[in-house]
Amino acid sequence: MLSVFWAVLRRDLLLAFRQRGVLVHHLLFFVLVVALFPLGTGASPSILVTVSPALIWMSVLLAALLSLQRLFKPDYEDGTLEQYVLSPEPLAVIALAKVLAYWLASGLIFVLASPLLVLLLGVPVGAVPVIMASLLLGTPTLGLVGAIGTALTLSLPRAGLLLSLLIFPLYVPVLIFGAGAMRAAIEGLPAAGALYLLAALLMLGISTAPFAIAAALKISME
Amino acid sequence: MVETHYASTQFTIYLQRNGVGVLAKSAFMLWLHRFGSLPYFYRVSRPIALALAVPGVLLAAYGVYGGLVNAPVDYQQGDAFRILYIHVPSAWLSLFGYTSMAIAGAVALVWRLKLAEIFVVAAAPVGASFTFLALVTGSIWGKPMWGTWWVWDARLTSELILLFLYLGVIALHNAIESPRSAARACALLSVVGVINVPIIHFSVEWWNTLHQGPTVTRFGRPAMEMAMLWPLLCAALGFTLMFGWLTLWNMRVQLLRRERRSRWVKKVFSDA
Amino acid sequence: MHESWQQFWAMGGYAGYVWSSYAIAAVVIVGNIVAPVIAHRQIARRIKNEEFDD
Amino acid sequence: MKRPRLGIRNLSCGRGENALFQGLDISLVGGEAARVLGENGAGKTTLLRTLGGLQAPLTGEVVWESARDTGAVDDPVLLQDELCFVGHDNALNAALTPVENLDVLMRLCGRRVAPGRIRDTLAELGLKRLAHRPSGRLSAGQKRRVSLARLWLTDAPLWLLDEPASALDVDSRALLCARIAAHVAAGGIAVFTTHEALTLADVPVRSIELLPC
Repeated sequence: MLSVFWAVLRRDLLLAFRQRGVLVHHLLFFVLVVALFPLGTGASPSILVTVSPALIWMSVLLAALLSLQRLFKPDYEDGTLEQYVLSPEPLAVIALAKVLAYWLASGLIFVLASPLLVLLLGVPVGAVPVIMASLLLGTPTLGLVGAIGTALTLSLPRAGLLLSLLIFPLYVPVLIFGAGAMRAAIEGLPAAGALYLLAALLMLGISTAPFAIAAALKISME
Repeated sequence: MVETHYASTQFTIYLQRNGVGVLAKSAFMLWLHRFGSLPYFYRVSRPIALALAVPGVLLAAYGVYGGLVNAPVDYQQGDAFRILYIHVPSAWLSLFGYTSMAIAGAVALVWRLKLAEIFVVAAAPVGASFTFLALVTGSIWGKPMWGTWWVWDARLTSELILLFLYLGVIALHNAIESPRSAARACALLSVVGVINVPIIHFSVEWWNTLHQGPTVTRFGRPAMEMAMLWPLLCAALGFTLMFGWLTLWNMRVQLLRRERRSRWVKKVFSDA
Repeated sequence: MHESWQQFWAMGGYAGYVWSSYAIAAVVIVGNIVAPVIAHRQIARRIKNEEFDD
Repeated sequence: MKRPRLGIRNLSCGRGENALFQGLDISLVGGEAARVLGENGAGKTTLLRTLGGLQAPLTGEVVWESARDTGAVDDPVLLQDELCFVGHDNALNAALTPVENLDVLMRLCGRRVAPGRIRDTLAELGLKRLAHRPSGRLSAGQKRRVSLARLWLTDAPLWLLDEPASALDVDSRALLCARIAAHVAAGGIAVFTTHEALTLADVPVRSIELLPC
């Protein structure tokens, strides 16, 4: 079971490395959304700091939506997904490996890029660790929940808008606690509560989402 | 590792594997199996729908009449509280409908029961329209009470997200071409959604206490008078029965759509 | 408890809110009743006309 | 040694609600191959997918009796552990090399194969110089050969092959026939669909005819 997990994880990381141009696009998307925002609101520092939690988390959500569409699509198109389903190992384990690889290749980059962006928005340096922690705990949950949606819409040629309708309502708790932690940190309030709740969501996601993803993949394969 | 592929596609296999030790469970399965017979369902669903419709409409009408006419004026809200006689039953139905969809969805996924799949698909538009009704009446009630059409109050926000969950199920069903995959996908989505409903509600409440300074409702919640409460309960029960009635009719349509090429459907319509 | 019909329709000054709510509710419920009946008739007709026989 | 058996009982399959074929009954034992016959759209691919467990049948059941399993005979359980499924699509990622692709595919079936052996097999199939090129740059026939290389690497007794000979040249087709024949002669089962003529020397080839309903 573990060997299949590692094999799929290694394969997807290798693929991400070979196609690293795509990762740069995701990062650029994230940076661009954040960078264009002040042009719309005006550069008043107080406004930017106030809206920065919403801004950062909404751009993470949008970036996740765009990148998740390709999570299973190539495997579905070239027949590899059939082999996943036919594997004697549980499909949920394979799904978890794929989501982990996806997160390491895209979510983690957002976490690492976030300090630069929030400092651009004028957020105090002291808040940066909490912001990174909230993204670190929140983005994997986005990947797990989003993978269910993308697995359900796998057989559709253009699923982008539908996917957003399916998964954005499910993203509400992560958005609330993630942006809540960030706001608390900016205002100098304790953010531990929100971070604990994010961690709890992540645990719930890891323990249940892979089974839902596996069931969704099987439905899409039929 | 061994995986059972065709788990319980056939009732006989289920019995063979589990033997008589689970007779009670089997009796339940037998009932499910009989009720799961599609021609049987199509035949009996019509009188059942009628049996739900008559008391449902009567109860709802009695409740609404009681609320509009008999209930005394609320000393704080004036006559505006009479909106609640449709708002509260609608809000109750929005939750009841989604939960019932999720239960049917779980049954559909585990036992591959076609009727349960159809229920999920059939209940979604009914539930969505009552959720919409709850939101609209809530905001109409809110205008005179709060002075604004919309507040980001925890309950209203949760209700809005619940509407999105419903719309997601409907959109997914419309998007997938194969009726079988579409119904199964909706079943899974409703199960995933129902796990999230309490989490969403909790998170929205958490957010609300954080950002909403003064409480939004100007009024406390004094114990309701019986003359006010009684019609409300009747209306809620009546709406629930009506939900069953409307969903049954939707199920009949979906069933015909899916089975239109089968022999039994042709037989039903050639005899008639 | 309304003293007269006029008072009943006036709803203590909230007439617009109360009656618009009930009107919308009626529209939604009637729509839910009518839609499946029409859809059922339509599909029954198509089955009778053997439009699904390949 | 006990021989494996693939039992198909009263099977009807379809896409969506519509049955493509129904009432299929056949039992294959180790040492037999079977060719699925039927017109376009008769459900050949659907049958193979159902046998493999990728989709549920509308009615009926598929029973797999393993050679190493002494358990219940009538359990409709297919051991995916003992299956090699070469589908319509090649299951090759365009950005990975044939060696990397095959390595992952074999691990997915729970078999670890040394890279050296994968390279040797590819050389045997005339793909030596392409072993480390991205699969996306291979021709259709070369991709098919890479995908079929699994048949040389696996020890699974049950093979389900969907149009294995599509896009293959004459020489590769002969290699494929020889490999399937050897597998069946050694006590395995192979079920395949094909448009090209595939002659398996010295082994019984049964026909599964799918009649449209």
